[in-house]
Amino acid sequence: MQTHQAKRVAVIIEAVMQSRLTDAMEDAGVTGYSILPVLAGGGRSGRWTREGQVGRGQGMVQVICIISPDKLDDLLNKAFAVVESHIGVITVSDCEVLRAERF
Amino acid sequence: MQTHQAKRVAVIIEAVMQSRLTDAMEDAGVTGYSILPVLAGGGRSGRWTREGQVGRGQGMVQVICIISPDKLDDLLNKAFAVVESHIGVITVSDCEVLRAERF
Amino acid sequence: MQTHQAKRVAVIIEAVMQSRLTDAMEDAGVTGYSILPVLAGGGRSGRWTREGQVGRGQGMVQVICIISPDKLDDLLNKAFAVVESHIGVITVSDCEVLRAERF
Amino acid sequence: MEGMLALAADNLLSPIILFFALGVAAAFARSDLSIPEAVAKGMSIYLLFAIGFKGGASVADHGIDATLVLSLFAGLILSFAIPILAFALLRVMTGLSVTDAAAVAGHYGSISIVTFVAATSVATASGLTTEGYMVAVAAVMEAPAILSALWLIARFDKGAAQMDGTLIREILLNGSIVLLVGSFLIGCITGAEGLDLIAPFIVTPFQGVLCLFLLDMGLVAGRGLREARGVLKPGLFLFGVLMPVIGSSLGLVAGLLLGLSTGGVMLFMTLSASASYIAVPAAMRVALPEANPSIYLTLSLGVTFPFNLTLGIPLYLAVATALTGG
Amino acid sequence: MEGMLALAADNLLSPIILFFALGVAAAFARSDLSIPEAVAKGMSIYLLFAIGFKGGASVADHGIDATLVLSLFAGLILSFAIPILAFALLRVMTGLSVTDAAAVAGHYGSISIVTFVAATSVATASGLTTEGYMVAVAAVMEAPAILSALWLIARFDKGAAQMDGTLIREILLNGSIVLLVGSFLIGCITGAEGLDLIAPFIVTPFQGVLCLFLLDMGLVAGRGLREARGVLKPGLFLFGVLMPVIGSSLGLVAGLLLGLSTGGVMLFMTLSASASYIAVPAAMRVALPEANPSIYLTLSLGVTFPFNLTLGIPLYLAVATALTGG
Amino acid sequence: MEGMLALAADNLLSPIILFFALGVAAAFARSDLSIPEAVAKGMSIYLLFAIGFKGGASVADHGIDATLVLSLFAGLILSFAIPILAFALLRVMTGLSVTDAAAVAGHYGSISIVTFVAATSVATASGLTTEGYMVAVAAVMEAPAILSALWLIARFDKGAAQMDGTLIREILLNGSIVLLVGSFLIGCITGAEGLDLIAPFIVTPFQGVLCLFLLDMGLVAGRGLREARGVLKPGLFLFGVLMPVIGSSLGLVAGLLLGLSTGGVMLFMTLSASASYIAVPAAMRVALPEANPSIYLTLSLGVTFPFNLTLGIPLYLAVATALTGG
Ligand SMILES: Nc1ncnc2c1ncn2[C@@H]1O[C@H](COP(=O)(O)O)[C@@H](O)[C@H]1O
Ligand SMILES: Nc1ncnc2c1ncn2[C@@H]1O[C@H](COP(=O)(O)O)[C@@H](O)[C@H]1O
Ligand SMILES: Nc1ncnc2c1ncn2[C@@H]1O[C@H](COP(=O)(O)O)[C@@H](O)[C@H]1O
Ligand code: NA
Ligand code: NA
Ligand code: NA
Repeated sequence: MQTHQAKRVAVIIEAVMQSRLTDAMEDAGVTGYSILPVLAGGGRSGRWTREGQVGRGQGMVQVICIISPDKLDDLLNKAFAVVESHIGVITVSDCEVLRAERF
Repeated sequence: MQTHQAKRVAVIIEAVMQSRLTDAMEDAGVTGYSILPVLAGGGRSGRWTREGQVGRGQGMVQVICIISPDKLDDLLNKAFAVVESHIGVITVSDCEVLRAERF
Repeated sequence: MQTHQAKRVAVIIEAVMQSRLTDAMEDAGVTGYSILPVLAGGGRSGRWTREGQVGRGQGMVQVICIISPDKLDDLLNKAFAVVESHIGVITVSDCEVLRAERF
Repeated sequence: MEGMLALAADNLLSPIILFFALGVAAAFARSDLSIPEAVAKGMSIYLLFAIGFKGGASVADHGIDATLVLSLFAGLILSFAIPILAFALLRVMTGLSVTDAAAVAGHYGSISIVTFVAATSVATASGLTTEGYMVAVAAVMEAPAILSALWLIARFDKGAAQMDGTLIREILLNGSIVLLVGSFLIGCITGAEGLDLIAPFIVTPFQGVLCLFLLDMGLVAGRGLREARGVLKPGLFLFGVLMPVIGSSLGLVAGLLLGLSTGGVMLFMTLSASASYIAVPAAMRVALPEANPSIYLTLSLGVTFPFNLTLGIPLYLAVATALTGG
Repeated sequence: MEGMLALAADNLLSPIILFFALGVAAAFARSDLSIPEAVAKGMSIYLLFAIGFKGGASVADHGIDATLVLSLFAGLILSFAIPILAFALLRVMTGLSVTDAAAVAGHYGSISIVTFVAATSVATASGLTTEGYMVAVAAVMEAPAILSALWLIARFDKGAAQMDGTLIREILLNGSIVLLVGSFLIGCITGAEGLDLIAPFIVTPFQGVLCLFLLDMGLVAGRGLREARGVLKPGLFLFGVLMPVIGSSLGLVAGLLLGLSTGGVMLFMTLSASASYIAVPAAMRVALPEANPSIYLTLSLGVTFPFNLTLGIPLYLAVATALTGG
Repeated sequence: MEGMLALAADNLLSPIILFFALGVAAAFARSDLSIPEAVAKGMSIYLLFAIGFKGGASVADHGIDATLVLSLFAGLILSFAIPILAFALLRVMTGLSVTDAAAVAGHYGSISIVTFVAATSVATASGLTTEGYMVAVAAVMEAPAILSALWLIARFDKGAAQMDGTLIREILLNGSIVLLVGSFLIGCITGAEGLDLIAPFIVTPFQGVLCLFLLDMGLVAGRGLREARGVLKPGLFLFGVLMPVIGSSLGLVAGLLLGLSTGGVMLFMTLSASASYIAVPAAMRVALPEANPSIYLTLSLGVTFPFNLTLGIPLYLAVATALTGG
């Protein structure tokens, strides 16, 4: 089946920063993004879990964005500006997509 | 450690289409799949979130399937037949797996 | 934007084994990991879903870990020791990260 | 008339409506107030469980009669018929495509269970008793409208709809239908005794849960309206308030012909006037993916639901009272 | 005997059983009716919280006596012993491997808290009072059976089980044990006063929540049975209905020796007859990954639980009544 | 004094405190007992909904007066002022950086709604009536403290804080503020009539839900304390128990000047003494990412909350009673 090169950007970011990140992404002209829940995690700032949590202060989400390679740099710059001073992880990997016209 | 080439197919699809997609995948002879929740997202048809939603009409899930490369094309064809007329994203990326005999 | 090579290890493992796996990962000196929920799935041992489930006996989670390539082998060995006798899937894929110093 | 205005007035100040308004306001102000999906689903399960069981228990109380069967049948007919009327209206009143019009039409033939519950509360508050089996009528009216919508597509836009056996099963065995009918039957079987057993769970706290649920609906409706600003053209909006009135008049005729009580007539009007926002949208996404969901969701949840809740229900009550001389 | 049939009959028509049946039916019909995981967990937390607290409060009421301690001890013994009996039975009655047999056996030594709750409701409905500390006995019986199962493995299939300190801690500090025991102790401490304070939450709505919870259990059990069609061989099925009867007779002996009330004896029989489907399966996945979960889940949730709910409990009640002359 | 000790004693044995202790114990023992996030959120929504509505209904009952407005104003001032005091204290008592000190300070100017609820229960249990509008005061005190904290940063550590319009909106339209104020207003509008309607949901089961919610808070607090062992230096710990006492004295002065009832004074003391662990931490993560969350979370949820719950509230009650001669 005919597929096309694309980039998969996955950002694990604090839940409180989610809307700021997605706004930045829309700035960068992404055609879409999806937000996945993260239940728990561990890192240099210790372990955490969402179990029994009421507040939004603790916890991360994963924002996934599939984009065409030419938009990558702009997206990374805009996304990084949001994440920079916060904890979180930005990864980029190659992938192939169907229906390239959508990205 | 000894690893083997495989393909990681990730389909972000409407929740209402989930069972149809997994049926199609089993048709294509995949040995397994996993379904991850998607909390919210944005795209050409606007933003959405599952927060406070009762109905299944709105919202997506992510179906992940690790398969051996030789099964990829058949899977893509069968999966695409389901997604074709619907919103959603199909991505394929390379990965390595342990216990190759399972895929 | 300046990015660096890294590995993305994704382990789909039974929920009951989660803490054992993350302990093993910390043994292997990972700097962090994130745990994502899995709603449902299917495999050689049949289909399952978390819907309406009270017990932890059935169901999987996905543990994601971004590490620098040099730590990969140690991690895989330690992780595999946990997963070996259990159902589950370990995949490794290439990715690029910002802020390499964190991994 | 005056009585009706008074009724409308203090209906507007009832807790459930004020909590719905609070939700809409919070959504417009982009507050992060939100109710977890699992809790919202839990509340809707509670509501279906409670009204189903109570309806069944009251049937066990008053016994089954011919009117019950005829009412179910009338509900079936209305659910099939209303979409066709709605479709025609949409084609003349709005610029909607055949697909969008059919999708919207399907929602109006089906029902909104919360609107039904709200109407029941108003009826009870006005000292009216209602036929317990109206719950079963509600269940019966959920699905047929979807089939009508798909038929409209097949008729006017060859082969656009994607229909298969699985879909039919999904439509007929939809979770809310199964729970509503199941609880109704269990209520019938266990009767007053069963009701006494669980009344402290399904009767006394009911109104409070309903308030929280309407807060959630307000949040969802408000968010939808904010997202879909562009969609809501005057013609569509007009349809959203006109259609329930037309629907209710069909329900009125049915109720009168069946010789239902004042409360029963009012509930029949409400069912016919209300539009689905749970079962039908899901079915439409499967069968009519090209139809624009923000149109039917905004209309049914953002326009028709609040209209029925605030003005519709008192209107239907007033009319039913007048015409049944109740 | 007749009385017992009558009892069994209207037990079969009790709301909780009908809702369980509704769930099973919905699952078989592949309806999309489902209760969110978080809501299901919330309900089970509520049930443990409520029965633990009520049990403790009633102990505070009646005071602690030697029988309490002896009952706990008896529960401990039974939980250790029953798996060995079950294992032997499985090896002769079924073709299960040592691993599968041991895994299944562990479930039958442990208990199902919902079965216990259902039995308590039946007892209360029949005007029996029960010893409040039976809740503590239930808690005590949860874990030991798991250790027996692992011992069986070590004994008959060298080194197959994966046992470590962490696992022991997980088994003994299992969430449901901690909540049940904790609520029980708090009930003991705060007594009648504490109970008055929260009775409107844990007493009056209890039966209603139980109905919803059984609906959920029916959905899960039905789904499991559908998935595991192949697994349920006649021999296994027979074991699933025979083992509870055998277990209950051991509970009967213990209850009589302890000189418990009729209700107490019946509850002891129920505990010994019931099989775990929450704590034990989780432990087995960790310790015996090769054991096939669909065997023990189907047996305990799909066969033994419904058997106890429908026929077992009335039987245990009848026997206990007869033999205690209560 | 004696009376106070007695009060403190049976306060310590109240179900809510025992369930909090159970949660902490379970977390320390690393039991897997946990309450799903959705259920925990659902309970906190329930609590805000219930106390907001009850407060409003009682205002509708007693009418609005000048004291109400003055109390809101006093709350505003205290919420702005307390962080500055706390900041100074932290700088002298502990080695915290400006950023960490400001972040912690913000928490103490804001409030903990559960502490407020617990104090209300104690007041009611001691036969005191409290001004219904104290709920509104609680709402007013939530946000200003955050602005103070950010001002402290701007003042002492130029430009460290990341402040923008979005953040201000998020702070002021925080979900819990909107729900609390909204329910309060709806309570005011619908008054006694509305309260009668939903009392079986928000009044009678309230204490039971509160127990479960405190179990959850105990689990979260215990987990936090376990994770943050290192963080809790003696100086910090001392601050965590000293600051509420200081805060309460400011609340005392305000309450006396306002001429509130004994119960009202006690609640004002409690509000000033309590520290936020929901709204403020979230705001701090956005505005002060460099501040170490385990410091302010451990202090507010792990030290000050339990202190207020166990010793603080009885103390505030005793002092309020003595000084109002109530
Ligand atoms: N290497 C990693 N792989 C996956 N998730 C990570 C990684 N590092 C950090 N995270 C996530 O980001 C959170 C904060 O990380 P940290 O700033 O290192 O404490 C962690 O709790 C994890 O949820
Ligand atoms: N490029 C993308 N990356 C990740 N998720 C996407 C992307 N495009 C669409 N989605 C998801 O698919 C949904 C529908 O997309 P659309 O059809 O563009 O409205 C969105 O709401 C997202 O959840
Ligand atoms: N190829 C696969 N891709 C994604 N998830 C899988 C795959 N194989 C197994 N899984 C997950 O692991 C679980 C157990 O797999 P199995 O041992 O094959 O029954 C399945 O139910 C899925 O959730
Ligand atoms: Na209708
Ligand atoms: Na047993
Ligand atoms: Na304060």
